Amino acid sequence: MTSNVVLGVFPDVAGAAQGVQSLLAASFPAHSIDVLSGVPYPDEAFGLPPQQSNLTKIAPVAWIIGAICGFTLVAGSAWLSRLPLAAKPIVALPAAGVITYELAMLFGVVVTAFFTLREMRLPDWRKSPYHYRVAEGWLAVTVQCRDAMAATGAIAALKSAGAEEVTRHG
Amino acid sequence: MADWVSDKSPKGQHRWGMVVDLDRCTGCSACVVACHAENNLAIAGPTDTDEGRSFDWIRIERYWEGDFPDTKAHFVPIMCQHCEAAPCEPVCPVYATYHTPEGLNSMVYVRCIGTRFCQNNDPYNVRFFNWFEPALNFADPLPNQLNPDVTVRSRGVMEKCSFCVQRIRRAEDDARLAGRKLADGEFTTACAQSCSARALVFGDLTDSQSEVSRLAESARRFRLLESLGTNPVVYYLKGGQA
Amino acid sequence: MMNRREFLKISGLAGSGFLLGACESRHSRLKSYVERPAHLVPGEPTYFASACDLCPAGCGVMVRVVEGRAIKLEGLPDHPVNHGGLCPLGQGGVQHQYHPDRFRGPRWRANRGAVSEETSWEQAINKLADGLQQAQGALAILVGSQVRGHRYGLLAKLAQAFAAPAPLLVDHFGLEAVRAANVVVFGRPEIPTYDLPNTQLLMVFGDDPFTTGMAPTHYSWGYGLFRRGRETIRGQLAVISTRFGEAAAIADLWIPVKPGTHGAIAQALLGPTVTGGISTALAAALTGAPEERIRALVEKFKQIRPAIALGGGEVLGYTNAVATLIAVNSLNVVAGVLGRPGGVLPAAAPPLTDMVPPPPASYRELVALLERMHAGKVKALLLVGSDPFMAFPAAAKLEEALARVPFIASFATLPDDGAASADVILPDSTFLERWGDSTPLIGTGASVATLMQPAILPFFASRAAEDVILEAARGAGHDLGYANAAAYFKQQWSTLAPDKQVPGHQSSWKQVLRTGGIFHRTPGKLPGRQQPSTLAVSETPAVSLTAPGPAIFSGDPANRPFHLLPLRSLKYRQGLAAHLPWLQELADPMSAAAWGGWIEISPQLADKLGVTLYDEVRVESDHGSLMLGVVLYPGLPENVVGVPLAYSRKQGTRYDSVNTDYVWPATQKADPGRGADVRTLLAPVIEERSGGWAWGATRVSITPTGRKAKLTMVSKQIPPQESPILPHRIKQEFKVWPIG
Amino acid sequence: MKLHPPELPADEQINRDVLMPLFTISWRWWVMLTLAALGFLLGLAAWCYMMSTGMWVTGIHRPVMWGVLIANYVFWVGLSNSGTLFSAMLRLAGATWRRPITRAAEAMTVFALLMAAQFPLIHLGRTWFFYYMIPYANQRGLWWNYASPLTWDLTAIMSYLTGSLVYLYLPAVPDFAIVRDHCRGLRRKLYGILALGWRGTRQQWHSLNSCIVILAILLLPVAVSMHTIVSWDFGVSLTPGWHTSIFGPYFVVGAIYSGIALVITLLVVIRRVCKFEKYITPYHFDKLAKVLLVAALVWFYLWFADYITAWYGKLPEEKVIMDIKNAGPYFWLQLTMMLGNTIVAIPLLCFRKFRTNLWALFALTIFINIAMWIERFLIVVPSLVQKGPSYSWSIYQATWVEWLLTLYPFAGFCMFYLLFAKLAPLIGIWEIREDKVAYTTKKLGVGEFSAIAQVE
Repeated sequence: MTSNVVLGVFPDVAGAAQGVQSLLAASFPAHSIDVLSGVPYPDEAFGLPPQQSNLTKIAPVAWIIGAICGFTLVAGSAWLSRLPLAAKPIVALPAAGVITYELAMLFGVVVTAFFTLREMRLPDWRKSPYHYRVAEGWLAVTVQCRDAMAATGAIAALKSAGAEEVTRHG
Repeated sequence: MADWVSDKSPKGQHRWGMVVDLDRCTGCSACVVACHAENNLAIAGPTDTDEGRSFDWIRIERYWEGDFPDTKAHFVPIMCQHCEAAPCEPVCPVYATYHTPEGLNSMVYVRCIGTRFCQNNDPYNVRFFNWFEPALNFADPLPNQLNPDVTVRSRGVMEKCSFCVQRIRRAEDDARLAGRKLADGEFTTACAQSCSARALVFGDLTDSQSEVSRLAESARRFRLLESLGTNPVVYYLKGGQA
Repeated sequence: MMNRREFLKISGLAGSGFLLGACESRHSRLKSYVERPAHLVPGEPTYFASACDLCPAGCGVMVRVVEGRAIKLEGLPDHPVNHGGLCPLGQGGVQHQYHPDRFRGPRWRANRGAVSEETSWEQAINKLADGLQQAQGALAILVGSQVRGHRYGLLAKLAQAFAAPAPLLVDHFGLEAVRAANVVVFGRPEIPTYDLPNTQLLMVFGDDPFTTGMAPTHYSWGYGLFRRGRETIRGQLAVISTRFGEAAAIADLWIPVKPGTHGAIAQALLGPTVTGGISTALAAALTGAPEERIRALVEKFKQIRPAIALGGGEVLGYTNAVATLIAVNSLNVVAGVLGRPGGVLPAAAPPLTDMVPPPPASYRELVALLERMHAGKVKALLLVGSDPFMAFPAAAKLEEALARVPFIASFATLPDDGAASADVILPDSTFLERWGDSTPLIGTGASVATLMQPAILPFFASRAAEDVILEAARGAGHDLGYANAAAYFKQQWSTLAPDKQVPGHQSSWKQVLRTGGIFHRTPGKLPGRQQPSTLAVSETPAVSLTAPGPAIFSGDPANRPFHLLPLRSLKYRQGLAAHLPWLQELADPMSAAAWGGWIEISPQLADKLGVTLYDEVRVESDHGSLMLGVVLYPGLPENVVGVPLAYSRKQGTRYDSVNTDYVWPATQKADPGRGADVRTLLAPVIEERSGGWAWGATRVSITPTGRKAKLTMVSKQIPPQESPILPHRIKQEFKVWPIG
Repeated sequence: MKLHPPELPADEQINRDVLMPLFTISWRWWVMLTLAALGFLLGLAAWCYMMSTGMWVTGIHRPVMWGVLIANYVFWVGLSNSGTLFSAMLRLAGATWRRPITRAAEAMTVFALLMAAQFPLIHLGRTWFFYYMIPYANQRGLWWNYASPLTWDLTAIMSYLTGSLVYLYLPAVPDFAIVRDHCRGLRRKLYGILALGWRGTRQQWHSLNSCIVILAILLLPVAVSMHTIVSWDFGVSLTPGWHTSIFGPYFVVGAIYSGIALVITLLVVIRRVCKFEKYITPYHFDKLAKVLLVAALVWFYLWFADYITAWYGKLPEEKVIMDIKNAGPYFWLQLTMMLGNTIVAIPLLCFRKFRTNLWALFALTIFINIAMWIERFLIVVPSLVQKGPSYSWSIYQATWVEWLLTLYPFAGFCMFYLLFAKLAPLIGIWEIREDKVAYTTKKLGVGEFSAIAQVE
């Protein structure tokens, strides 16, 4: 993925949007274009189709799995090693409910965090295209090119859109 | 409902209980010392006793009423009430205290990690924490007196009246080996045994013919803090002309 | 070839031989497992029937022995004294046995100033023999109250052999007055059998028979049956006392009286028509008690039969003790219960002739002995049994008298003040390690002799006093005729020849060993001696009773405004129990205090003095002063303060010394000791008719020191006007009060 | 005076300002760290001493089995409760003024909880067997008892601690990337690891934002449940004074109250020490203090509801406990608590002048937290002092060991916070920058007003 990536740095969001637009005009497909920024911008700001995230579906599933695990842990283990306590049944539903609830929440949090990292493709230890000025509020537009030819086109497009600096990776 | 969600604890062959006849108790405290001797209770020493760190699995609580010359006082021997709905049991995170099928509120010293939650939730203050290493205070050769049937507890665990479970087990085993039923009065707890006035009677509540069952039916009976619903198996018989 | 079994035997023997060498200093003999006695099963307890020797009550005990160690004492079931129960002191017997401060072996010292050092038994016995030989007739023997049965008999024989006066039995229980009054009213000095289980009204003068009296187990047993032993009848208890104590707490009616005026209530019960009797109004005036309560008791006494009047406890401490007890005893005569069920029955003589309980020496006799000591007429003094110091006020200057005696030998098992002043200490074995016997102090409705047998081997290098005395007497040229203690006791008990045997009671030595003694339950047909079947009445009280009169107190009421009431707490039992840590740590059932002494002050007086729980006060009498911690006590009148008796010794064990440098190992907390005993305050006043010590006749003054006292309170509740008990809602459930 | 959100400087300036504390260490920081570490080590030493000697070195005894240590536990769980809870609430409510506050609050949660979680262990009789509580297959034949509130505590703390750590860390990843881009050498490597290779792609931002919302939704109830469960340690018992159903909400509100007070205390200090005057302004303190006021009012409402129930019912068991608080040995503590929590706090917080006076707020919030600690103490101890039959009643006095162990979480918290201040930016950089992107000016009539564009 890292070969033939062209990166253009823009000092502001308008410039970056310009860069994206000129890449689109140069018929680079939208999915090959990405914007690196220091703050989250709405995808519409660059005229790109919105990103997708499955987290809202994953979290409830994780929650339910956690609840099942929690209840199994509590009720199952109590059932397997039955120790009578005065005035408390072997499987005391209110008490089991508390643990079930906490473990469901724990699963929800941990699984969501895990899949967030998966979606963000983090951790990422490769030398992916990046520009230090992104940390200073600049924006970087990257485009994945099929070949060197396309890359040259991308450089031209970005430069024409007013990029301060354009580099090619890989 | 199915028994896995029922809050009735399983019933064993016996259900041990005790009757304390307040009309017989003279406050002589023999039971207190007998319990120390039988159950290896440690001596705390003057300072720690004053600081509330002594051990009295059974103690004679004395309650004043009225001013001189209308003074009155009550003696109430208080030991673990072995409640059927013991509030101390469910709060232990490690099952160090649980209910045996024979109705004993049993304490497992090796499991105990010393959260002391059980004592906080114990309305009778009959659980005792080992604040220090109790064995150390048995100066040599006092340890020779220790009852080999009873664990010497270690620092950091709770302990409490066991209804002399070691005696119960021995009697049950003897009866089983001899192939007979355990008879009423065949054995008793150390406190009941020492009681000259027979104010303490221990026995099997499932046996309707036992002395303890008969006394527990008495019109004079009451149980400590009955309104809490802890359902103790220690029945008190009122004093006076009731 | 050696087979496996032989090898094990040999290696076992070799091993035990090695151990023998290593442990010789502590154990005189170590048996290898090959020789294990048949009754010793590892892990299985063996029970030995025996008798408790810690107080004179004479309870039968079962010693629970596991692998050669005595681990528990239980009451002997069906023993006529304790009927299977056992008091806290008896329960503490195992701690007495394994007390950390027990003498490890005999000790002696070259001169009085020196600290005693260990010695061998040979040397110690030689010392004793020398002392006896030099003293000859100038020998005095002081024995503790629990030295009874044939032990006393042997000491009497020893005195006889040396032509010395008979051993003086030091009593801590005020027995002299009781005996003197019994002679007057019942014609016999012994304490009769009070048939509590069958009586309907029990009047206790002086408050303590069930917990601290002469035989608490016996009277507690009787009390249980008295209250709830009968289907329809519940016996009623009235208590007449100055301090609201254990008996008052369980009584139906309590009549509080001024110190030493108990007799006036007895007089009121006799009624104004009887000579010596008085009206309730006068009794109320004399005693300061509410008249309606006296009247209520008079009514009851008129209506209820059988009724028993029983005197003791604090009554014994006043200068009018005998007169008061005569008045109390007379109530039984008036009630017509002598010799009747539910009344007062004669005490049966023991089945063995020479086991008759020895008469206790009166305090006057003891003082006479002290004077002889001062005069240098006592050359040797033997101290056997419990500590004689406990029976003397500090003002008697016992130590100074002892300093004039050239040779003192103590048979103390544990350090006490007597042992501290002795030249030779010949530690006696405990009652669990030796032979012995005892008879009850009180009438029990049976003829009783209880045999003590060695349930365990001597734990330290102690020896039975009998063995030592026999050997020393031989060394001093007087063979008493017995090889050793075992032979002595066996021979004594063999006097139960077939013709003297109790009918239907086939007593053989083995049977006695198994049952613990001879308990014969039909008094009246007893072997050995003539026994009256009824009690004689020599002074007819219904006709002429001399009024007890007021008690005399030592100390000017102007600057000593308070009566000091020494309490015979069940924790200390007049010093007999003070060395046992269980008993020290036991909460006194009334004051809830533990460990050492305290002073009970009524809340009203405390308010006036400006003190409260834990405050220190200085208590002063004409004879000494003492610092004590305040316990608020709602059961005392304003002008009486209570202090427990005999909770400390000058040179006792780590648990009961005045000062100790003991550090409790578990928490490293220093234990300063129990503090000086209340005996330092008491006046050496004598009760004239019995010659007993009137230990309650001291007046004191009290000044707050402004400091906090070292007080051990098991319950810290300050008694308020209305104490919030177990949460109030069940308070009413404790007791339904029939009267006022 | 009208309060406005602060005008933010250029991005590069923000970076420089916020990162400044990370790259400079003053001697004051060293002094503070040394003191905190000293207190922390003293507490650790006291703990070790107690473990090796026995619990008798504390003042607890029968029947007061729990004392200052459990009061500390409840107090610190309370403090930890509100950081994440508060941040999650504000995020979900879309309150933009939260932006400079959340990081400090979330960090507070993590470190307070870290210290609080030690107290159940500290106060065990046999701490070395604490793992008996954990359910894992073992050969001891020993299992946990899920019915015990202490087991609930264990799971609740575990969930909340895990959740809070995630909730602190994930939003900080972009900031770590910024730090990474501002340094070199070893430090760059370290922050490179912390930043996980963050680049700020569109997918990363999108997932991060979704994740934060989901976490906020999940953690809000966890926070509430955690402190409720702590309250059930008391509430489910039969002990008079504890046995009340109001304890759940009462504890949660108390936790929010003391937690926000601590957030304010911390922000006053951070603002001053880190020179964040441009970013955290009276505008924020005003908002925080308003929340504090609401918490104070709700706390008082619940306290009063509990009080009047017991007072009116006059159950003897409860009355004796109420009596020692109202007149007995705990009167002065009770009075201090009421002063700090309501009598002084509520009227003062009604005034904007007061709310925007940072040092006055600082003093008040510290007072509030002292009062809240006393409140925890008054919940735990008086109920035990007079529990059950009055024969055993006995007053409780803490010993030096317990006071050192009270110092321990304070010192530990300060120490961890000081270290954290050098590790991560205490203000979420990207979050305040996001603010800048969203803010616009809108004209209405002749006036100009700041408005927020709906970009989220």
